Parts: sequence; C-alpha cells; structure tokens
Amino acid sequence: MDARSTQAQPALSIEHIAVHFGGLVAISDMSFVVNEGEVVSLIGPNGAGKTTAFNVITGFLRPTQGEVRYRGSSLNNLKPHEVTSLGLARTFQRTSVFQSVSVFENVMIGLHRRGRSRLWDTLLALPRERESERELRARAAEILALVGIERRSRELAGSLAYGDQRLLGVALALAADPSMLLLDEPVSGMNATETARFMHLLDCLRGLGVTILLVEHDMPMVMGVSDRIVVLNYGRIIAEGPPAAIQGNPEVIRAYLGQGAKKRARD
Amino acid sequence: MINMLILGSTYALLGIGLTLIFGIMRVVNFAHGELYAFGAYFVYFIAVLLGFNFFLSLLISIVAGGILGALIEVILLRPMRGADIDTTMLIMIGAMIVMQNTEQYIWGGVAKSVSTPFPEMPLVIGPFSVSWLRLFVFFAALALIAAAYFLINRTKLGKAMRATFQDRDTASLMGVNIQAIYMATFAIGSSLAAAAGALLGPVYVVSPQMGNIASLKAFAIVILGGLGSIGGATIGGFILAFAEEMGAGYVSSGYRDAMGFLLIIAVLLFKPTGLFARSERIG
Amino acid sequence: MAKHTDFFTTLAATALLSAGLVGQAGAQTIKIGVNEPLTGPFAASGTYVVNGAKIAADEINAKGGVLGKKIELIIEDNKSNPTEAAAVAEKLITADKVPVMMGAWGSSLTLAVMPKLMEYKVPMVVETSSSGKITTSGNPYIFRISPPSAVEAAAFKNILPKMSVKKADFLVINNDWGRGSAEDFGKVLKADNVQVGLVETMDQSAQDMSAQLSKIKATDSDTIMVTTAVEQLTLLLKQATALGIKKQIITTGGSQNPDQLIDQAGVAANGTFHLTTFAPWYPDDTPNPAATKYFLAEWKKRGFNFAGATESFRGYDGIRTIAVAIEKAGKAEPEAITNALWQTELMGLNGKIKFEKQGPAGKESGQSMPNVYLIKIDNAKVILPKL
Amino acid sequence: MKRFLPWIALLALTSVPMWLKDPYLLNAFVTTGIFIVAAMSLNLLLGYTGQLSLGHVAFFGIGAYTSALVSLGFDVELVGGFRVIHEPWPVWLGFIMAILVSGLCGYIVGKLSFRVRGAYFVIVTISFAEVVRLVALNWVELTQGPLALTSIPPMALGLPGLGYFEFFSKQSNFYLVLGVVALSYVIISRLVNSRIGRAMVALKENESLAVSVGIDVTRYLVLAAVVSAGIAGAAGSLYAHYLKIIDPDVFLFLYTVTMVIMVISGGKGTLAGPIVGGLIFGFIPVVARSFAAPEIQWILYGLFMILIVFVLPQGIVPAIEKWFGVGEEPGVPGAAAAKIQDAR
Repeated sequence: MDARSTQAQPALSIEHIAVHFGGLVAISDMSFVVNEGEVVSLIGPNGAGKTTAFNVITGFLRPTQGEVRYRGSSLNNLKPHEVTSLGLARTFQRTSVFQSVSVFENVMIGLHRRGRSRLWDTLLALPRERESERELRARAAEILALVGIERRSRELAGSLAYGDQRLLGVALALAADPSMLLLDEPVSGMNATETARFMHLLDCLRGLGVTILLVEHDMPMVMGVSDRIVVLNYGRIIAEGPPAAIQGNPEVIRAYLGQGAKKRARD
Repeated sequence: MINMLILGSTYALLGIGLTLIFGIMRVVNFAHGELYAFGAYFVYFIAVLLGFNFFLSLLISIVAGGILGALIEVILLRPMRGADIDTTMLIMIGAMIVMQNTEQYIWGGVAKSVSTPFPEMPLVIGPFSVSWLRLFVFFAALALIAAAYFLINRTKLGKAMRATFQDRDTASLMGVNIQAIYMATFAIGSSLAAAAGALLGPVYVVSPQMGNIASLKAFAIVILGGLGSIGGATIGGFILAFAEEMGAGYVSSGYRDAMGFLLIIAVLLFKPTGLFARSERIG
Repeated sequence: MAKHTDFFTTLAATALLSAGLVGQAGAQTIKIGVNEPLTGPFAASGTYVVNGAKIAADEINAKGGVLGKKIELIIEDNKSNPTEAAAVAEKLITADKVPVMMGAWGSSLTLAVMPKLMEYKVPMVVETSSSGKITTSGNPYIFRISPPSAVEAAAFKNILPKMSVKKADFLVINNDWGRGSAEDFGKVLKADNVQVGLVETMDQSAQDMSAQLSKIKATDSDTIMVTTAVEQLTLLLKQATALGIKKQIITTGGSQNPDQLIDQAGVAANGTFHLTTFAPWYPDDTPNPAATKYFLAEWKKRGFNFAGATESFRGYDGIRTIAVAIEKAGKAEPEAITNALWQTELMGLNGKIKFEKQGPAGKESGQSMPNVYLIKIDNAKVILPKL
Repeated sequence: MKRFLPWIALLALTSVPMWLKDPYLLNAFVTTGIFIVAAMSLNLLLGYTGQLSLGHVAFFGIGAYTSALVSLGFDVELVGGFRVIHEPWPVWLGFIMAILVSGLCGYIVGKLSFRVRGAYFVIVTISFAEVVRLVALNWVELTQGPLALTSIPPMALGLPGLGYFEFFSKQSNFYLVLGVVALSYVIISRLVNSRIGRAMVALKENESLAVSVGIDVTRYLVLAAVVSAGIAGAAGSLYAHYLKIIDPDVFLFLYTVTMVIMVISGGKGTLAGPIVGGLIFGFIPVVARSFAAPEIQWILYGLFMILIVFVLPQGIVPAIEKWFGVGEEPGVPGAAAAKIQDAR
C-alpha cells in the first residue's frame, strides 16, 4: 500500500455530479475532493443522497452529468469491477459478506484480483496455479489478522456476530488491495465495544496510508475519526470542513432538526 | 386477422394467469399448461360424459380449475414457502409430469372432442368467414379478461394482491393475510388457465399433450408483456398471436412456433423487463 | 397390461448382484417383443397397435399357439423417445430373450432400434413407420408391412387420372412421414402433369392451422393433399370449413381413421377423400374378409372404439406375420425366424403380406406391398367411390 | 479419507463391466453416464454460478448434430448460392468439433443472455433451445430435419502407429463414457477449486459484492457458459455415436429436466452431486419399468422428483456429508441456504 506522501494531493475528485432518476433529483451538482491519506466523512439526513454518491463513485450508477476522477483518471465509463481495479474498494450497508462461504474463503474471494494464475494454469494444474494459491492464502491470513477476526476464519460468514460481519466486510474490501476505501455505514448496528474496535481499525488503516471516504450516522465516531466532513442535504452539499466547524454550522443543525429519531434508519 | 384476435384473446387468458402467479408468488409455474389441459378435460367429462349443458360445464370447469389450483398451492407450494425460485420451479415441473400422465392414465392417449351447441357452418360476412364457436370463444375470453381486471383493480382482494405484489413484507405488516393471498392468487391463475382450456378444448381436441405447448406459449406471452404485468400479458397474448400468424403466413409454416421464441429473445435483449413492465429491478 | 419382468428380479439386478439371476427359466412360451409408444405424443396410436397385437396373440393361442407353445407378448413402452426405443430393444433382446420383435411405430423410433438389430441379429417386423430409410439403409433384420409413402404414391398413380386434379397444394405434418409423403406424392403428381403449388408444414403439436390454411385458400389450386395423424386432421378439416375452403381434400398415410373424423369433425369431413390401406367398413371388399370380420368383432367385443381399428390392424397383422414365420422356421430362434420371414406369405387385413427385397445388395430389408384404397366421406358415411 | 473417495468411486465403476454381463443394464449405465456428463456441465452453471439454464439441452443437441454431421459429411447451400460441401472426417475430430461448436454457442448465448437473470434467464434459455430445435427440424438440407441423421458411425480413436479403435461394444462404450465423466470431473473440480471457481461462487452469492471486489461478472459467467456448453457438447457427441441416429428429438425439454433433476437431487454446487443424482434418476426408469404400467412409471418419476425436493432441498450429497459430519472442501460451499438480496 502507498506510503503516506504529500498531504494535500487530491486522490478522489467529484466534479459537478448530478443524478436524476426520471424526474427525481437524487443529487444536484455535487463537488468535493478527498485528498491522499485523508479520512473524509459524508453525512446528511436520510435521503440526502449519500449512498447514491457512493454508487456513482464506484461505478454502480452512471451520473446524469459531471465527472468522477481518481488519481487523475476519469471513472465515468468504467464498470464497477474496473473501478475496483484502480484501487477503490467499497463496503455495503446491508449485506457486506458472502454468507454461505467460510470467513477465510470470503477473503480469498476478495483477493481475486491478486491471483496470477490463468485459465490454462488452473485446468492443467501447472505450478503457477499452486504458487499463486499459496501466496493468496498467506495474504488472506494477514488480512484477517489485521482486522482481528483470524480466529473465526473457519466459520461460515453468515454465522458470525454482526460486528464481526462488518469487520469481514472491511477485510473483503481490503483484500482488493485498495489505495482508497469507501465505507458505507460501517458501524451501524454495532455496540459500543465493537464501534471502539472499529475505530481502532480505521486508525491502523490510516497508518497504512489508505485514503478513506466514510458514510456514517454515528456522530461521535464521525467527529472522532474524520479529517474533514462533507454534509449533504436534498442532493446538494450544504457544508464542508473540519469536524469542529461542522458541529457549529447552523445550516447543518437545521437540516438535522427533526431527523434525530430517524437517524438510524437506512436511507 | 379475425382468427388472430380469437387466438390472442385465449393466449391472453393463459398469460394473465401465469403472470399473476409469478408476479405475486415468484413461482415459475410449469404446471400452468396442465391446468389448461385440466380445464379442457373437465369440460369433456361433464359436458360429454355426464351430459351437462355446455355453458354450465364451462362455468363448472373454471371453478374446478380454481379448486385444483388452491389444492396445489396448499399441498405443494405452501410447505416450500421461502425456498428459492429454482426449487419451486422443479416442484412445478414434477407436478406437470404427474398431472399429464394422470390425464393419460385416466382418459387414454386418444384425443377427445367436445361437441357444442353451435352450428358447424361458419358465419360468412363478405370475404370473411368465422365459426360461431370461435366467435363465442372470443367474447367469452374478453369477458373473462374484463372480470380479471375488475377483480384485480376494483375489489378488496385485488387490492391486497396488488399490495403483496409491490412489497410482500409491507403488505403483511399492513395486515394482509399473505397465506390467503397466495392461495387466492394461485387459484385465480389456475382458473384462468382452466378457462382457456375449457374454451379452446371444444375448438380443438382434448389430449394429454395439449398442456406442453400451452405452457411454453404462456411463458412467451408473459415475457413479452413483462413478468407480473397484467396489462402486459393481455397485450402480449395478442402480439404472440400476431407474430405467429405473420410468421406462418410470410416466413414458413415450419417456423411458426419459433416466432414466439425469437420474439422473447429479441425483447429480452433489447428491453429486458418486457415491453410493458413497470420498472422492476432484475436480480 | 404387459407382462413385466419380476420386480424383485430386476431390483436385484439393478442392485448389481449378478446378471445371471435375471435369466428366465424354461421356455414354456414363445416370446415376441413389442416395442411401442404408450406414453408421450404417440401414445394413442401405440396403444391401438398394441391392442391389435393382443387380439392376434389371443386368436393364435386359442387355436393352439405356434409350434405347440403359446405365444407371449412382452410389451414395452418406448415413451415416444428414440433413446428409450433403443433401450427397450436392448431389454427385450437381452433380458427377455425374445427371438423376434415388432415395433416401433414412428420412424425415428424404428431407426433408433435398428443398430440393436444388427448388433444382436434379431429380426423386427415394422408395422407403421413410413420412412424410406428404414428399408434402404442395409439392415437385413427389418421386415416392413406398412407402405412407405413411395409405395402409397405409386398406388395413387393409378387412381389419379380418374380424379379431377389440376393443381395441388400440400399441407403435411413436419416429420419424416409428412415430408416423405409430400416428396413422393409430389413426384407422382408432376409425372401426371398436375401442378404442385405450396408445400406447407405444421408442427406435430400444432392445434391451429388457420395460418397455413389461409395461405392455401388464396392459391389457385383445386386440391389439398394432406398428410398427418387423425387428431390434427380433425382440427384441420374443421378449420378449413370455418375458413370457407371449398377445395378438394385428399389425405394420405392410411391412419386417418375416417370414423373418428366423422365423429369429431362432423360436416367438415364431408366430401373429403382418403387413401387408406385397410377398409373395415366393407369387410367383404377387403382381401381377407374372414379375418377382417373376426378382427372387427373381437375389437368391438373388447370395448375399443371402432375408430381405432384403422391403426390397430397393423398390430394384428404384424403379430400374425411373426407367428407364421415362427411356424415356418420350426424353432423360436432369431436366425431361423429371419430366414423364414423371407418365405412367409399370408393374407393380411390389407392384402397379401410377402416381403420383397429392398436396399443394398447382400443386406436387403424386407418390404411388403399392401393394397391402397381411396375412400370418400359422404354424408357422414364412408363410401368406396367407384372411379 | 475424503480425498480418496473419487478414486474409490472410479475404481468401483471401472470394475462394473467385469462382473455385470447383462447388456441391458450396461446399456442403461452408458446412457445414464452420457446424461451424467451433461448434468455435470449444467451443475457448473446452476450449482456454481447460480444461473439456471433450462435450455441446456440445446448444447447437448448441437454437440450431437455437429459430431454426427462432421463424421457423416454434408452438402448445403447457404444464402446467396454459397455452397458448403464437407467430406466425412474421422469420428474423433467430430467429437472435438462438437466441443468447440457447442462452446462457441455457449459463448454467444452467454454474451447475449447474461444481461438478464433469474426467471428471465431461464426463459431466454428455454427459448434458445426451442429455436435451435426448430432450426434442426426445418433446415432439412443440413440436418435432414425429421428424417433423422442415420448410420452415424461409432466413436473411434485413431492412434498413430497403434491403429484405429472403434467403440462398438457396450463395454468399450462404458469405458469411453466413464473416461469422459472422469475428465469432466477433473476439469470442473480444478475450475471450481481455483480462483475462477471462487469468483463464480461469489457472484452467485452476492453479485454486487463480487463486483465490488473487482470480479468481472460477465467474464466469469461467460466462461462458465463456454466450459459448460463444451462439456454438454461432448456428451451430445457421445450420445450421437452411441445411439447412431439423431433427430430433432435430441432437443426434448424432458432431457433438460432430466439433467436439472440429476443436479438438484444429487446436490447442486457439489462435485459428486450430479453423479449420485444421475445414477439415481438414470435407473429409476429401469426399475420402474419392471413393475409399473407406462403412465405410472412417469407418475412415479414426477412424484419422486417432488419428494426429493421436499425432503432434501439441498440434495443427497450435502445431506450425507452433514450426516457423517464431513465438511465440504474449501471453495465448494453446499447449496446456498438463502438467496441474498441485492445490496443496492
């Protein structure tokens, strides 16, 4: 993974993105930048367009207009798996793991892009196939150790505790060897201990130089880990800045008024 | 041209039944054609063997089709609720094999014909001629389609069915009895298939094999119209009839039945949700 | 129903104990294998043929059997499926040890069985199949009593000048039978300076032929030559009437079953002509009136509908042919029966059964040349038009 | 222990012709074996990528026709008066061509039809099979249509210096089919136990998630379709040269149903599943024939099908494994317990 180099070099830039579903405007003219090595959070009330933004960045949705660039290259016409190849990996809100496969196999699946064997190697059982598999196994063990669920590796992913499933989801994303991670509500549904563990993991990742874009409702956590926060409401950016500035922003407070009760619900 | 409309109306009946079942229950009903055959055999049984009035026999077989459908739902599908689509599909294929061979066991392989009170000489208007029976079938089918529409759009049951189609969990939360809705759906779908069989049995002949082709055609219709769309199935029925007639008339009669399938492939490649589906997510 | 191999014996065999256990002890009867479609699309016809075969077997046994032993029919269902037809032949020959067989109705079914006959050198009497390939591909174990379409067409050549046909369209079932007929009858028509217009096909399972009929209605031909099974023919006649088609309709193939047509197609059947090989309506005019009367009486006694007689007589003739051959062979062994079949001569329900050589020299198949009749349906009655 | 099971099974099957002398049962083994090969190929699609193709018989039939036509030769006139004459080739080349042509068709169908999923995919595949059947029925010049292709030569292998070996007897056909089963087993097992197989399982489990870890879904679906179609084509070729006659009935929907039920009853997504299920459903008709009337045989077949799905929805092999507590080897999960909703 990349070393942490120049601080203010933009990694991901969102330029005038708009998304319309039929007549419905999900995002109108959104622009922001995530710099290399930064942890940025994207927050906002339900329906503000956070997950839509994620889907646009990772190629699951085509924007109606605007452009997404990562390290200088446009992501606009790429398919999701091609976006991943560029080093952007994401997690999902709800189902984030392959349920009926073992934890270890989950990570092996995640390591897909790192495999070196070709079809013929596999069919003819050439040495390269075995070598490649050995490397992948070693790497999978490393990643599981990093997120701290190595002791669960033989269990079925679907039988894991909720918090561990979220961690496995991150492990899966990490397996794609990303230079940037997009996490969609990673701690929703976690208890306090699990959340604390997760925040520690984020610190580790930051230490490894991974750029992180986070969508999250858990405010204490957002305030605790973010370098900068982008606030969305009704598909547009209403505020942007370091946590301290966002906390006191009157427009943000207004947007969140009355939303408190529903905060936890999915958008 | 007239023939096309008549064919189309019965195709639509078949299609509506199948699309209801798929849309609401997510069951790919391979036994649909067998319910069609059941309707035809039932008419044969009570009209020819028991000597009932022809029109009364039609009504009774439609009801009987519904009852059989309800039984199939309770015995075969209810225990497998929540199973994936492949599993229920296999069960219905099994049911298809059992039903078809039971028909043959009971009635033998020789085709039966149902006599009707209509005159055999056709109605001739200018250059066109059409048999009275077919004319009756056309209007009866239209009436049944209208009844199905009324049921779905204007009754409480229909409302609950539509709610279940939109979102099963929410409907269930709103107090819709999902078990009952499923049973009703399968029964209605089955009775529409039986109705198509009861109407066409006298036009054609009644044989154990008649269900095979009916199932395939029903699938074609439903895909054309978009899975789960009733209006689509109606129009799909007419489109299929049109394509077949055109295919036989202008391409080659050998490829007549290929028309429907080519149409399916074309539609799915260019508009995967069918021609008239509400935007429904695939996956 | 058919006599089946003992369940437990076969179970044991399938449980892979030993094949030796399967062998049947003691030859108290002479077995004849019958390989017919009893389920699937051809079930109706196959069942008719089997019923005819049973009448023949009972008649022969009532008269003391063959070579002093009773004959026993081992009837198996080939499910209207070529793979199964071959498997059934394998079973009949190897497990039931039948020295001779009858089958397999459809041409593709018979063709699938043929390699097995070569393999085990067991003869088979073919009772229905019409494909030319059956007797021309060099299989010396094939003895066919049904006429291939070429034979039927040749017989039609003599009738044709007496009918008024100037231009004919064809509407045939899309299988070997229909396509073969269209080809062979087409040749005969052209040779007689009759124009051949459209050749339309219909799928085996098709129920609505209106499109094809509309197309034919629009041509300037005066006659429609039709080849298909009776169910489809019924629909076709009804639909032709509904469309107001006034052309002369002649059907070929000999399994049209005029009674079923009269019964089910009603007035639509009036005025149609049919080429058939068996005329049960006028037993006295058939080649073998005594046998015809016996057969029809027996058919009726067993509660089968009269209409089935035109299909089932083939099964009756087939078994009688086999019985005569076994008697002539003097022993129930495949090779002896094969040789005896060449010498077999009897009067069947539709004419003399005697096998002529067909196919490549040295490995010819046997083909019998039955009579062909032209009948007409007039006012719901079958008549033999005097032409 | 588990590692040796396939070898033990292979050894046991190798011995069959040595003590089973009943040609009828041996014949049942050969035809069952041919359908097992086809079922194994279907399992690759259905069990590992989760795509149910109910038109699989199309590839089987295309293989059968290709192999038969290559070894028999043909002479057709294409559109525009272009005439193609093909002289008969050795039979083993027909076998290879069958695999290639079926594989190519798998590629085309895969490319086109993997735009849709679920019930839509099922129906596209059925339609494809029906269209192919109708072409085989109506393109009389090439396929002889309903007149059937007859006198298809038996499978033969020409080894330089060693002479020419024809698979004529039942025993030799048994070993031929067994060999193809074993080879298909090896190919499929290597494939599914590799990173390619993991990618397939991933996209069956959760397509969006699979995509997000960088798996090119279409690529792997198409790859599975190509391999699967190729193996089905091989099975079709075996069928043509064993039965020695084919007609458009090789495209019977019932054959697809047979393959599917073999896979499901044995256990989809397990390597041994199609073999176990295949042996059971291959021999049900043989056993049923001995005691039941024809229609009853079918009714039993259908009932047994329903029963298996009711009692063992996961299939026999996973049930046995659970019973004996044998875990599946990594990379080969049992049939998925729950369908997972799209994450979007």
